[in-house]
Amino acid sequence: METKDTTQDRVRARDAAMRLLNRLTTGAALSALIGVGLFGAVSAYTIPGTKTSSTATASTSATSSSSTSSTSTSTDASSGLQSSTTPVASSSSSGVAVSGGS
Amino acid sequence: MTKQLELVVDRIKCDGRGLCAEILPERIRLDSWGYPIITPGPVPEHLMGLAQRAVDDCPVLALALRRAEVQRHKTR
Amino acid sequence: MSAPRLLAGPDPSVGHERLAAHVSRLGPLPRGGPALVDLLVRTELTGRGGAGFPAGLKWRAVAAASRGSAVVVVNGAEGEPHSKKDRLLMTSRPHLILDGALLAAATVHAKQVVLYIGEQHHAALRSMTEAVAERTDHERRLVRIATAPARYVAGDSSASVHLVDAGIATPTTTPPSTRERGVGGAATLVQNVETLAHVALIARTGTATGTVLITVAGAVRSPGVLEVNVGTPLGEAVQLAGGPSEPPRAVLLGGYFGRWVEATEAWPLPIDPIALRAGGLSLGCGVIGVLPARQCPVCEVAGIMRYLASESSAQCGPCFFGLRALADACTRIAEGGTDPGDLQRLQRWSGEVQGRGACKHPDGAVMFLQSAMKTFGDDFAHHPAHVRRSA
Amino acid sequence: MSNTLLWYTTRGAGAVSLVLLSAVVVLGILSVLRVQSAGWPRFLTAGLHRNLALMTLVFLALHIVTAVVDPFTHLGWLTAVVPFSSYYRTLWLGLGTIAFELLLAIVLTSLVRGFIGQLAWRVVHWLAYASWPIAVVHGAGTGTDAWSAWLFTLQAICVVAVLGAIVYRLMAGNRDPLANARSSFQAAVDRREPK
Repeated sequence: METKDTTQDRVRARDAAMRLLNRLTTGAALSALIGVGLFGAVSAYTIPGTKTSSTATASTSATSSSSTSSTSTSTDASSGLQSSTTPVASSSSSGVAVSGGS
Repeated sequence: MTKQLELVVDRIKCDGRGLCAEILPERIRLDSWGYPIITPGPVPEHLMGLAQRAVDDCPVLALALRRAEVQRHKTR
Repeated sequence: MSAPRLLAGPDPSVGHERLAAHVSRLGPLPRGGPALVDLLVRTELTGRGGAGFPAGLKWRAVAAASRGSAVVVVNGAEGEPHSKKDRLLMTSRPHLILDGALLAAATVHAKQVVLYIGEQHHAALRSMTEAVAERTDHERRLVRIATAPARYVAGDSSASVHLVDAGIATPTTTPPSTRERGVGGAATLVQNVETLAHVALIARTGTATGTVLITVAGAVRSPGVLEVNVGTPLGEAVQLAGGPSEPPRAVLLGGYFGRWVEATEAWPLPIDPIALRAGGLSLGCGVIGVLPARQCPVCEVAGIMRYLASESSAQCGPCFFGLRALADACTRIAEGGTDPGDLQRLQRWSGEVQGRGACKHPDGAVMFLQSAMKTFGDDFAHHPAHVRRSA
Repeated sequence: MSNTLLWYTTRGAGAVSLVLLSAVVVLGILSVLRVQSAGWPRFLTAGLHRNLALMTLVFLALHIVTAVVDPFTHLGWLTAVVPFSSYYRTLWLGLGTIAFELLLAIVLTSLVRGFIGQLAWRVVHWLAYASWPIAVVHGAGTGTDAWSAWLFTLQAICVVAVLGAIVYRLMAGNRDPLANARSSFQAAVDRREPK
């Protein structure tokens, strides 16, 4: 019940937490930016059939991420599931661009 | 003359979340039950930013910055 | 005794004085207006609900903020447990109260008068309702009745406005004060029934009534309501109530938001709202409670603190939790004996509670406790454990 | 800028937005629950909640702008504003538009909370519980690879996190220590005419 902390202690705690908040926010922003590249690249690999050339476009970011094993397994899974949609791919590419993955 | 602002809390709105005391310990401490005790008087200029932040971050909008009372004597 | 008294005329016990009798005894109602405000300021009439605010200043403030649409709330909630004077006035002299209310309405340019009466005061409600029915069409249209829940905080002026506005008798945050923004957002004059009755006489005579209504309660032979001259020594008032029924210990002056005074120090005190205030005391709502020497003051204080804690409207944390903590600590001392830690906690928590509610409920309770700890310092410091009183 | 790069950016930004939005919802619930610990004061939860909410808007803007400017789409700006106006995947895109607009309303009202008042702000803020699931459905229903393992995993994590937080909130009850006493007192002094 009694507040043993002095005002000084609480000011220090506040400042530390403010710094932590800034670091976490910056970290989240950087992670989010990387995430856009990563998820974009992953989706480039996992969409079957369409845009073989596009893989090259995204390859700079994709190569770094392709090292993760989960990406390669998901490629198999999606290609299996996506087989039925493949014929639509060429026409849907525009639609996908709008709706893709939000 | 610079505008003198002081912190006031709406006791009925306040439900003791305690964010204000975390953000501005220089002027706000919590009582034995977690409700803010505010140092009376105008907020010094160098704390205005944090004071405004405490006002903005109050989850129930119970804290406000008001023009300081002209009266010199403080009842409490 | 030159000036007329509130309870002059027929015996109050016979009930409500009819309008015809009232007018023939006192004459017609004079006009309200700025001159009346000056008169109230000059006669130094103070509010008789408990806060003791100067009536003239309050009327002036409401009149200034009125813009022709003010509201007058006649406060007859009387939630103070031992007070009975407002009820007696409402049941015996309803037209005196209505006169004061109508004068107030004319003076502050009000278009509405609300009679705010405790719903448990059945006789008062009946009497006031009948009195309104005796008035002219114009006056009847102006006046309506709202019932106050039987809770301590329902008598707070912001609670009365909240009930009239929203139907819930809980206090609201001030500022804005009800004087500036009350019923429906209009400037509102909330005034105790006794205060308005005094106005009705002052407006007719041009002089102060010089009397005050008190309720003598506790260890006296015939407890009840008395009208005494301002300045009457407290001991004399107690004698008028039949005198102490057993050796007295102390007097609680002003009800549960009042102050404790040792009996010997209390008897010479003048019953005068302004003089008492100057001495750091308060007549409050006019309750004079006599505590017998046989009774343990600590146990008495603990009981009243528990009551006041239970009457917090639980809107403000410091009031709700603080008063509960204070009452619990008092109860621990009363039942388990003095603990130095609890005495310290009582002091610290009192400081943390005071001034930290939307209304004055926590302040009143803390002042009551502070005065008790000062007057009964030895009793608090050396209270034995497990006292079982056979009273 | 290559069209395909735009397209991948749309998808990447969409996925990131979902993660951010879910984090914002979880942080909002943790705020209400008054979560704190040594080194983690309550204002940190609230500050992160706000910062990430603003960040979500930025990435949603990226998501929407790259989608609309993609020359392959021919959707136009109307789709971004008017729900169900898209010729393609009308339902799924329409849901995305609705989720975005709800979120925009929540953020904008939060920025002007002091002016509109706590009650109006609260009412709008409850729309978060509509915006988030609509966004999830939009993400799950749209895109050719919606059910690919990676996106499915991502969505599953988000759904579990938010649902977990909601369940926690429901079980924790009202964290305002005055709530019960206050409502019972108010009930005792309530003299409103029964309608």
